[in-house]
Amino acid sequence: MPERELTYREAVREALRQAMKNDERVFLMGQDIGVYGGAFAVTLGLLEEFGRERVIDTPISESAMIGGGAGAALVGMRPVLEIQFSDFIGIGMDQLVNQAAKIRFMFGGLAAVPMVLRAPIGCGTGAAAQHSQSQEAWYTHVPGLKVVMPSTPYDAKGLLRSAIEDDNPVLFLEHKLLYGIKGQVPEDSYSIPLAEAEVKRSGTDITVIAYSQMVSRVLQAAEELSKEGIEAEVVDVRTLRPLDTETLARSIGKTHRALVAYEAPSFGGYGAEIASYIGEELFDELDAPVVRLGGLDMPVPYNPELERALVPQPESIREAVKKMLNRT
Amino acid sequence: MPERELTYREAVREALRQAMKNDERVFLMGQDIGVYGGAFAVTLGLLEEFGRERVIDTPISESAMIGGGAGAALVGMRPVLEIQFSDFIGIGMDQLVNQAAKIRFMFGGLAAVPMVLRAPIGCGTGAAAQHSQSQEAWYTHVPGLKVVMPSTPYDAKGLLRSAIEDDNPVLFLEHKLLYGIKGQVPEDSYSIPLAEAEVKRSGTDITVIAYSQMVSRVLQAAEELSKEGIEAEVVDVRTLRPLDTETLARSIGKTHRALVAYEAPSFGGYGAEIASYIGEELFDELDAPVVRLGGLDMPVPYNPELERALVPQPESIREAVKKMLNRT
Amino acid sequence: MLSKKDKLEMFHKMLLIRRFEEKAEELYMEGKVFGTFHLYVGEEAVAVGTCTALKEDDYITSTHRGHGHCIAKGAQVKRMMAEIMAKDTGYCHGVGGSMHIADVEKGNLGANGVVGGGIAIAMGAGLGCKMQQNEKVVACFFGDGASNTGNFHEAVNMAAVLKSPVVFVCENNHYAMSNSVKNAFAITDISERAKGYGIPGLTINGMDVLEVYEAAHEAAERARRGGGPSLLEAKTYRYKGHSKSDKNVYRTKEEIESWKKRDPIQRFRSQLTENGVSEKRLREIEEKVEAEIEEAVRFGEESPPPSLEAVRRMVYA
Amino acid sequence: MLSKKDKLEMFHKMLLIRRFEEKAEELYMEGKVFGTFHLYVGEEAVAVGTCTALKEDDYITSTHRGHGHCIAKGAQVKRMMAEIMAKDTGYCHGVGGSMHIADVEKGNLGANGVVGGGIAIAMGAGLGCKMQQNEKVVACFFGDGASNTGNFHEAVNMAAVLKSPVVFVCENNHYAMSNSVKNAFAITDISERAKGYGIPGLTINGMDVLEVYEAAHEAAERARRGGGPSLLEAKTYRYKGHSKSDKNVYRTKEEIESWKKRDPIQRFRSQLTENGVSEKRLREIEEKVEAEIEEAVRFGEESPPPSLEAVRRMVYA
Ligand SMILES: Cc1ncc(C[n+]2csc(CCOP(=O)(O)OP(=O)(O)O)c2C)c(N)n1
Ligand SMILES: Cc1ncc(C[n+]2csc(CCOP(=O)(O)OP(=O)(O)O)c2C)c(N)n1
Ligand SMILES: [Mg+2]
Ligand SMILES: [Mg+2]
Repeated sequence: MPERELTYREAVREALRQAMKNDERVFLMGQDIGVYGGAFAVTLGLLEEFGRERVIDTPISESAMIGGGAGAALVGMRPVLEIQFSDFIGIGMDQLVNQAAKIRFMFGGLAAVPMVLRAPIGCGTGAAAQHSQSQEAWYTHVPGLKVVMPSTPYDAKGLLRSAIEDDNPVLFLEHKLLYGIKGQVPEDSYSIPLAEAEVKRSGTDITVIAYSQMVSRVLQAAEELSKEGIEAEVVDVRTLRPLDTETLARSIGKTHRALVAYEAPSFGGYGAEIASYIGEELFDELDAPVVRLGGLDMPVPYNPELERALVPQPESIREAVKKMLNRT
Repeated sequence: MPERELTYREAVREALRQAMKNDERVFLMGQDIGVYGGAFAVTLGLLEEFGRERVIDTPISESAMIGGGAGAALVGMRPVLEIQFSDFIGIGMDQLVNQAAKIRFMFGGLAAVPMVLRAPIGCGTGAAAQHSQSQEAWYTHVPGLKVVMPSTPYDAKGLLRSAIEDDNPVLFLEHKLLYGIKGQVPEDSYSIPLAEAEVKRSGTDITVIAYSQMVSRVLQAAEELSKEGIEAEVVDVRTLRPLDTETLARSIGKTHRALVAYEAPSFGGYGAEIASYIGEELFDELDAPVVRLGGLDMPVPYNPELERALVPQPESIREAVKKMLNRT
Repeated sequence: MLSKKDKLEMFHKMLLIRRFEEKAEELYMEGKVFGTFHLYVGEEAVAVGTCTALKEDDYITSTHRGHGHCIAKGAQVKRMMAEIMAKDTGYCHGVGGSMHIADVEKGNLGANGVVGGGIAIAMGAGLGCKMQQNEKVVACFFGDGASNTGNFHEAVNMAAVLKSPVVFVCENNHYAMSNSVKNAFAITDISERAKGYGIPGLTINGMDVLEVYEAAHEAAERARRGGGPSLLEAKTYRYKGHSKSDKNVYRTKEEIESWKKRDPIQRFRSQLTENGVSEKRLREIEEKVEAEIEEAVRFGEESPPPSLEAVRRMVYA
Repeated sequence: MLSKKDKLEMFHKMLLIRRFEEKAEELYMEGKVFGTFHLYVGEEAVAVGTCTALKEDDYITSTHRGHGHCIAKGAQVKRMMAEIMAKDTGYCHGVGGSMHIADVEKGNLGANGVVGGGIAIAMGAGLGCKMQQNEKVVACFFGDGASNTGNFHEAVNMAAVLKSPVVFVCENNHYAMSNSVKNAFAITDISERAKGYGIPGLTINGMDVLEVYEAAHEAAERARRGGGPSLLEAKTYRYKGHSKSDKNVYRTKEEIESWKKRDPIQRFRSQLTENGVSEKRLREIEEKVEAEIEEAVRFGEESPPPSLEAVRRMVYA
């Protein structure tokens, strides 16, 4: 397949466009996704291409939009919803968790709710406490949902196709700082299976587990550590629910050490699931405790220096690895 | 202080009554909490005692009620809200997390939101998927909130007083199956500090960590294990956020084994936080992996046998302990 | 125009609902039905009037008080009975129970344990129908209490601006659990709210099945023609407590009795008699209903429970 | 009745808002202000008219477009400037930023990054005042877009039934980001929705500060006397893009120009001149505003940033 460089934003857009071309049941709903192209310009041009019937600007009514997505899915459509900032999913939390995620189960397995909810997550843009969160831990704790958080343009395109083709409600969370990054992306449509982690860098000394934007910081730290003779293996889980535990087991079977890096507040974060899985199932493989390196335990502050200090950065990841290897 | 036997329900009610007598800023808001006495009869009689101004029946508007609580707190009141089933907190999730929990921080520490949100949690009543959940993991991941889940009438009364006197938003989650259980409770008002776990049973072979309704199942399992010569120490964390890690450390320093039992779906549950804390900070103390025994990974089914099979029971807790001690 | 046959079928359904509910209550007392449920006794005209105005493949969304909607939309009472008995032959394989009965094949997109929870689903289902250009409409049932949820507001407005073909049917039975509409609203007619969304609003007598039918029919056909949603408010009353544990402390016996005098089934029965339907014909229907209910109980009792393995596979498609 | 002094203070505040916003934009271009912010230029009459109708210790709740409300309620521009520069001397110690400026001492219960997020807070604050019998009222600002959130519906209805002393002020600037009210509503006047809650509703000219003042004053005094909430809809317009990254593709230059001709500051200035205020007096005010803004920038620039240790302690009381 011919490849070319696309931004993450463009990769997401291309996956949307191809899905819409390919399946007329797919449609988009969200705020300002039409002529405005979305708050992060992801859907730019899709209104022109597909018209107002399939690119629907809604009033500011997150709860009705999420529940509405479930309703449309129930009658055979495949909605792809955009919430302008993932922070506002909470407004429709009940519709997402008590309706969309549970309908199939409550109906005895006799219905399906194929819908995707896309939303930008994360801090780093100076948008403060209500526009910068990473609340993936909430969603990963909900049976009935799937949760995907791609780290590269290539992964974003392939995983979004799988998410749209999946017959369950899927949360597709895009880190704001990723939108502008570039990578090679094939022109044709392709899919990456949900629940497949990927080793983004091979190494022997330690496994560093991450997802979304944190992957690039971990990779950067790994390159620097390599200069100091430490070879970190970097596992990008990509799909947080269901989690690909096999890839984790394989990697830790090799390195015997694991660090989990994530942006959300450390306490109660998704990293705890990974860490406790490893601690429980791979205990005998471990040469050292599994360490979590999450965000500080506070909302995201506006001040940009503090905002940076809040979450793991390449330096702090490097430090954490070295400490685990007693190399500080 | 004179003591007598009260049900958990009565203990909660007494704490509410004493707080309202003691501080006129305290008032109650919720659905059907007045003449009906609340869906679980907790507030029965309080309308008669304190009048409609302080025992406010609201329309079915969870989001406005939670946000309204924050607003009243901001101007100097101390609201205690009741959500009829904790499952519906999701409707006001944004007001709880993005407003109540963050206001103090966003305002630079210059405001306080002293409010308590009480709600019944848990399964076991045949109320199916939307009326039976345990979503404490969501709330424990929110900086700015405190989360309390008492397991006995005595704890409920003392912890509720602390929650009401606390200057932060506190979630106070009451398991439905506990409302009818009885225990000794002093008449006078007393408080139990938030963030103090309690060893509910001493033991030497293993630490079993639990909270809320699960504590009694764990204690029951422990008694049976004792007959087989296994002495389990049972730690009731009581306050989930902030977590009393010292008590955990002390116990595991003695037993060198830890099992975490909880009702919520295992994956991504609060037990993961406890397990990864232990795995990371107490690694060298551990003689075996920390095991999580959570609920099955599905919504709560209506059928009562399946509902029972969903969550840890005394038998499965006993089995899990014996397996960890290689005694099966 | 309703034929005589249509009307007899309406009578049949109203009665079937009434007897289903009475039987469910009996079974609950006997411990054969579990959990919580909410009886529709007294409100039968709303479900039956509305669903009669729909086509077979139109959709509805229902509520925690959903047995009536379900039967009105054509469900089999035996599979409903099996469901509330938590059996594998129930509509949800015994996994959903009373508050989650759904019958997607017959267009019932599910009862709902969350008050107001189905309103957005109805809006979206309507949107789906509109996109599929299948001329289907959605009737969305919800209570007076649900009219004060944010979902009501967001979904009705969104339906209005997107012209989703929905008939919003507010079942104003004057109470949300113990809360009287007098405490929950500063208005007397909930249909008044339609003005705020720019859609037609109408208050109707929910104890009169023909009046409900007429209003629902007009609203449904309007929606079907692309005219967008409407809001109907059917004033009605529940005879029984809110749920099993209700002691009715919030209302008087006199009030309950005064509504029972307006009983929708009695009323319709008299109308049918006046219109020349023989007492014998009506008795036959009554007997048929008894037989259906008995058969349903037998079916439920003889059915096996679901297995855990099967149920675990129901979480994901 | 407003005195001449009052009116000059209103003029002063409107101008201070305008210049604050223009300066903030400049600073953003220079990289001295970060993140996102939303400018109030064009809407000054709404905040100033409303807040002039309040007493000093009354409360307001504000929005993402909150600088104007903040200034109108009496905030110091230097502490606002310091806040958007992320400095420790800002209203939130540089932790909140533009979208979270609060000034509880002056009764400003905070800007809000969540559209509709402050409406329930206002309702509850009003309830608190009512219980404290302190005769304070709350003015609650929100946009046309916010009127379609569930919180609007739940909170306005709850305020109505609980008689919470709130003046709900809908700033209808005709767009929610790019979404025209024509697409988001099937009605023309949002004040129409008051009927659904049984409270007074009024649409007013939001470009006329005196008209806003009159309406807000009446509504506030009504609330203060125990008469419950009202809904005011002020029709207005934002001159600037929604936020920094807006290319204005959703509206025409002509439309923007036509609204600028109705500029609230120009209008009020002419009225003042007609009422005999000398050009000199107005110039003095204009100069004073310039000086205040310059002083604010200087203050912000010279202030230190917050420390991480201090900020970590702000999470819990
Ligand atoms: C969101 C939500 N809040 C509270 C409840 C508890 N609850 C169940 S039914 C009910 C009353 C509903 O009143 P209404 O909508 O008028 O329906 P009705 O029961 O009268 O048919 C309440 C409060 C719930 N199920 N969902
Ligand atoms: C709940 C929520 N949804 C979406 C957004 C993103 N957003 C910020 S401002 C805005 C438009 C708000 O419109 P309106 O209420 O009319 O206020 P205006 O900006 O016009 O003053 C949107 C969609 C948000 N902040 N909160
Ligand atoms: Mg009702
Ligand atoms: Mg607007």
